[in-house]
Amino acid sequence: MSAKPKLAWYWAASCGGCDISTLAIDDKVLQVAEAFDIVFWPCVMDGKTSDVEAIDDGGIAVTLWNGAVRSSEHEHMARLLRRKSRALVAFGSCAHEGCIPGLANDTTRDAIFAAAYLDSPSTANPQRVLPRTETDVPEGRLALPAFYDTVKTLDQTVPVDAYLPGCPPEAERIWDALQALISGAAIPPGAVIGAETTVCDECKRTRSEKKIGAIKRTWQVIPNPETCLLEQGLLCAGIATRAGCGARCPGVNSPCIGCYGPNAGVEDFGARYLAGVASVLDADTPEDVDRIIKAGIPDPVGTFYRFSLPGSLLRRAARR
Amino acid sequence: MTDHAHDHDHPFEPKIVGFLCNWCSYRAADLAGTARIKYKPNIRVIRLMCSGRVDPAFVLKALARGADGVMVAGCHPGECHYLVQNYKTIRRFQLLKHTLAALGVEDARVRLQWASAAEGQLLADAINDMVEKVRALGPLEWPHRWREDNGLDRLDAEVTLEDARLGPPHPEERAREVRP
Amino acid sequence: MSETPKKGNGDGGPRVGVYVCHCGSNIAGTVDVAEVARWAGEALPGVVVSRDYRFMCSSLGQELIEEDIRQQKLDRVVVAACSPHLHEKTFRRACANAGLNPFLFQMANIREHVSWCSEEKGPATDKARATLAGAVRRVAHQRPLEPMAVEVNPATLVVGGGIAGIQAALELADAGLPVTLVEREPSIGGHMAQFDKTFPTLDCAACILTPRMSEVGQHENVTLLSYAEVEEVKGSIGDFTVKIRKKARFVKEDACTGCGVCIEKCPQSVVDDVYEAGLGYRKAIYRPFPQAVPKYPVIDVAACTYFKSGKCKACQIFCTPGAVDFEQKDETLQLHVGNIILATGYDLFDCSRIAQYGYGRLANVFTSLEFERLCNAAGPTTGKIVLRDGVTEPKRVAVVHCVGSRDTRHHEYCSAVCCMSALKFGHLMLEKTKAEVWSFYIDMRPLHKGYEEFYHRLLREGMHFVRGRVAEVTDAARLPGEEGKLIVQYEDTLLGGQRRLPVDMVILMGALEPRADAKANALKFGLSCSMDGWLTERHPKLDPVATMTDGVFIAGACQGPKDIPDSVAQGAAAAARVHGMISRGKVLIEPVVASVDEAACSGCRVCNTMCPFNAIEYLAAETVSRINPAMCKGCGTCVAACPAGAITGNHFDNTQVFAEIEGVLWDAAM
Amino acid sequence: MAYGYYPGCSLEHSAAAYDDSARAVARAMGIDLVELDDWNCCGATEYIALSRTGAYALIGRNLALAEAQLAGNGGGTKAVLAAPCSACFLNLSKAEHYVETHPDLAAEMNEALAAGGLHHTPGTVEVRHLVEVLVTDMGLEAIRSKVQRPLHALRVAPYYGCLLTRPQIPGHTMDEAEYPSFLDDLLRALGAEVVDFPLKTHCCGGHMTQVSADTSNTLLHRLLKSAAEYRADLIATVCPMCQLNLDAYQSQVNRAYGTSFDLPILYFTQLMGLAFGLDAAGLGLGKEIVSAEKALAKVGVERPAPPPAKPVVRRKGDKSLPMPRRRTHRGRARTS
Repeated sequence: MSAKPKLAWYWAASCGGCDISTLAIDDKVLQVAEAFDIVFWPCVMDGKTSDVEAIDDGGIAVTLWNGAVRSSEHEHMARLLRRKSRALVAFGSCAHEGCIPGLANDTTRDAIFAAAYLDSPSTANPQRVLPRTETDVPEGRLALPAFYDTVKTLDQTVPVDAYLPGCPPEAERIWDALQALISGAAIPPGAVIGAETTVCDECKRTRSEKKIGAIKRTWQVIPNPETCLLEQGLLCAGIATRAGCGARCPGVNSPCIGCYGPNAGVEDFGARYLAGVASVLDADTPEDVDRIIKAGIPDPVGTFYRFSLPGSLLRRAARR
Repeated sequence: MTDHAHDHDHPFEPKIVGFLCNWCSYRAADLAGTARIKYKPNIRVIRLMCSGRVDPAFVLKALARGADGVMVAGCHPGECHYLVQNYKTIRRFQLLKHTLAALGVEDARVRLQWASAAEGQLLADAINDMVEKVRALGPLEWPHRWREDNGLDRLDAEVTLEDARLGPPHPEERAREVRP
Repeated sequence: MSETPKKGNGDGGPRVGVYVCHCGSNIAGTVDVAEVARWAGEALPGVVVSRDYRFMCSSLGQELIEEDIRQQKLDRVVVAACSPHLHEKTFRRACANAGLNPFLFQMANIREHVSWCSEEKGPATDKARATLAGAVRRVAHQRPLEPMAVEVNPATLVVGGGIAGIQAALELADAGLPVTLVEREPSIGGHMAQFDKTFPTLDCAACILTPRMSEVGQHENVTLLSYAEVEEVKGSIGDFTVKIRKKARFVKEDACTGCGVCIEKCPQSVVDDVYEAGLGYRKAIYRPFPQAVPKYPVIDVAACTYFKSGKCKACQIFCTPGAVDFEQKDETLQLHVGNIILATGYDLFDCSRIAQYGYGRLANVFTSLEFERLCNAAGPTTGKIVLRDGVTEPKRVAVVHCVGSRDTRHHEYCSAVCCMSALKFGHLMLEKTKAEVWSFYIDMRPLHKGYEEFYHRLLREGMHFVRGRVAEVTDAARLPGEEGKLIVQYEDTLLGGQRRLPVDMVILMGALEPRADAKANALKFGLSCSMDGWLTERHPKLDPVATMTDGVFIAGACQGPKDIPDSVAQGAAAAARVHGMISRGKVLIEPVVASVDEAACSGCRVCNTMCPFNAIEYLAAETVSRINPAMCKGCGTCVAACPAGAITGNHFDNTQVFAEIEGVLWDAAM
Repeated sequence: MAYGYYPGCSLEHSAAAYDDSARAVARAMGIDLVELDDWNCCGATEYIALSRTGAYALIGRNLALAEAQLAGNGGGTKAVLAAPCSACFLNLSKAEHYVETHPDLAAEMNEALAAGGLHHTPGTVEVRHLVEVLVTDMGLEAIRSKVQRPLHALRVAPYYGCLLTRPQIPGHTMDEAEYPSFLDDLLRALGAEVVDFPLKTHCCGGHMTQVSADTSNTLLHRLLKSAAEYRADLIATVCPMCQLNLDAYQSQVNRAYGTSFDLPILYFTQLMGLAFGLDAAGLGLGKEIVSAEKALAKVGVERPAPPPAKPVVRRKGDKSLPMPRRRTHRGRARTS
């Protein structure tokens, strides 16, 4: 056994983009292998939960966790890896705020199962079989993890030491973090790797006083590349989103969608974003405001909480 | 005591958080008191300088913390002590309502109420009206809506109905690990 | 986020003192104060002292706090008592006395918001607990703040040259302070200049007003800008910048001697809607009235033949000093003042809006203002009280009270002066004519010194009084004796029954209503209007001339219907308030203002349109927005707007409000 | 523009002229009047005082039918129902307002309606008077644009009657309760010379003609006298009851007072029709008792529109004081 500090990766409810983004650090990944003894990385190498269980508590220096917590398996692994790791990092938007998988909190498990196993046109399921936690078969009893009704963020499940926001985190930021780890620098508790201002700070577009008479969908306009997208009536989340990405989307004429989450010290991303947008609507009566909303914001939850529904104050929609 | 068990000894009493502006609505509430106008004790008032200070996050926080309803009150449009700030309140409130509706929060639970410093009675009536409407809707108990306990058992119950061969449900703690 | 610090036993957490007031039985009668205090001591974080006391606002109560601050080393204080609007200052002072920054104090309103509006003790006590819990959680996050001192410019702007404005201007000028008086019309004097006599003493309005007017005109410390309007107001108390548009008179003030030849020679005469209340005529070049101050005439472009046809120029030809100048343009002046007094007065209700009274249709229905002109010796009839034909003397006159006042379809309020004017009219009528005078009133309200006596005098002088509203004034004769008369159809509520009275003349005592442009004006000066449109004072009883905007005061009828003595008193009062500021030299500004954390600000400019007081400026170079604390009024609208969470509102920041939310919901389902 | 149409009993017989002219004018204005199917009497002026339940059931039945047949006809969600008769208009709109504000009354009404298998949801019907529809919804401009034979030279006394504007029920668009002027404006739009009729909202006696001739004669005499004093050629009405009383009992008044009034009483819709150049017969003209022939001879007599008023030139020694001028805005006029 080498004396190198142990590093673990885990992949819960997420798309795999985080792992790909990690590989985007290119050959630097070798330096990581240099510095660490990688004990667990489901996406890259085979490994068993029992191997993790075998490690002493606190035996892992750092675990980089990507993905939201949406099943009893995820929760179990979160607790396990928390116990084993000296530092647990919420890696990427899913672990940080719930991200796209977290939009499931806008509906319910029953609805999701119905869509996936019963109602979808491509499904033939005459016995209406649904996933269940236990099934007896001649060979014995089969078990599946329980599928939760509500997606949780990592820190709603176990204590988290640091966050690496973004969907996915930019390779540069990932490298910043890994470097810090390699250099053995202690991560300040609760640290978020990213800037302490919002995307506008990195955005090159010229901005002036805002007064929005109508909100347009992206397909309705070809935006002027020089001026602020929000001022052109496009919902750009840059005003509320933590900087760190280099304003990539606005840079290519596409509004920011907020994957880096809220700025430092902000508790609810959606609230800040919608407050900012609402404040500059050019309407003074409920009727006029509604007119703008109806025309431009058909899906407020998907708009303001696209990456942060589980991490928001309300966490999910009511079960209808 | 928590709110999710209501019997005739503990009938449901809505908890409403009221964000009142310092100049009109808070004074209206003062006036209601001075005039000994009685109204339902279910509102808990938080004073802000202007309804324009009401950050949508305040409303969400209150709901997330177990409030059954939230009232935002300010000067009548055009009579804002800060001239025009309550127009901004209107804009934010409408967009917030739109979002809350999408999240399934009933309309009557969040209310924007204008009340001038002279309208103690009007504010008292508005509070009574809101308390009754929220009472009719029942407790919101938002915090319980993301607890796992509601859901898991229901899932297994449904499946049991479908297939008698099912064993007893697993408590989530004992759920087996699955190899990656 | 906003977790409240642990119990303050030397572990560095806050040490909170809680004081629950009985307010005699006002609170204790409905709230179990002892229990609330006990509970707070046990259950609420950081509370090291928790007491209940009979009257916290008493000097003993305050000493209690001061002592605990010293003895118990309290660094936070919460008083659960009445509304902060009553005693927040009191307790802040107490804290300051004991060396605790006043902004580390918080008040829980358990009287107006709990005991007085609740019926049962149980729920009231619960509500008091929640309110107190909110305050205690909140206070832990409050931070010490220091008020900001601002120099006060000794110059003052008075807007409106009616009697209230004149009084205010003279008070300050006599105190040796520079005053600029701005008047919209060509002359100062206002409504009072249109009156004949003043009630109840009946001294002639002109005789007492014109000396004050010329005093203003000549005073070394008064700059009089007549025929001018305020266009824009910037800045805040101590240092306002005001833009004023001086409308073109087309008469050079430095050259004009005020001889009046131009007026004589002007061939064009038009109805004078302002000074003569539409009852008399004036020339196209005119001076509202002989004693006008300033004496220079103005040319009414709309009426002037030269401006319409390019011909005439009579006034210029006959003006020996060559003062008439058709080329004159409006000029804009900029002015720096420390304080502003608004005395913009009232409008008379448009009586034609109550169509069944026939004003505008029936020739001999007059408004109160028209009648003032009618009996004014300087008026269109040289004081002869006659019908619209200009010759016939009325034999019977009806005075209708409350036209537009005390009428929910128009103004619910009482116009306060009409009863007395009506009595005055009655007296003048009886004195100058042989006419019978009938007053139709709802309630007779002569409610100042010497007023009731005046009413009795009119009773003796034989004025008839009918208690009841007039249904209609019509010319449709029905009974013998009504032919060719105006018939007043009314209900006599004392005799009980419908009656008809044929008269020759009807006087409508129109309501006093806010200026047509009151709301726009209010916005210009950063004031608010009440529901019915009058400018709102800071406190209806205890601060009647100050407004919510520091450095802007109101006097006279712009604040509500008022008679002359009250207007004068308010003018003087406003001046005294201003004088106080000036002699102090500096004013302290509440430090409850917003500020931008420029590191967190990305310069998105969402906040830039949030501030009606222009306190937020965008620094293009630094690409950040900045807030000028002197101009910030602390509403917090920009704080709620900032999508980056970069703006903080002193004393109402998110941490504090979140903590209070958690507090008031301490018992909620979690 | 479609409206539900509730003609009411009188328009079927005594006031057929009103019905004819109303339909003709509506057609000309592009209004589609859809008669309410199976409507019944509104209870007129007395019934409500005799039996509350009865009266509300009677009116409620019409409201229920309107709700069922006309929902959304005005573009909104409500059913819009136009009534040409002031009594019908008042009963319908008053009832709708009261059941909306008094749930107990609504319950009482619906209990009665249930017997007929009907139900009315308060607040679902909007009741308008025909004159409101024309003045408020269509607008004076639209009316003016249809005029082909201006009624110049015709002096008309506009008679509103007592039921049309009072009480002012929320939703009514009449400008003033006590001394309205919208009918004046309408008639002026037709080119007529409108006299300032002081008794425009006084009572015509209503059913007093059936109960006490003295009373009704007194009331009618007042109206006719005043109109005559103002040298009106005719009186324009908006209500079949007013028309009937003033027209049919004019001779009776003349006998009782020894007067010789000869004032034709026409419906405002008939005058509109004439001004629009519609055929007189189609407007029910000639059905009136006091013949309008003489007065109407003036119609279409071309006469140049009155020249714009010249600025008042005052003769030497003219002492008279100017009349108050129309205010440009509330409050006193400005010098600049």
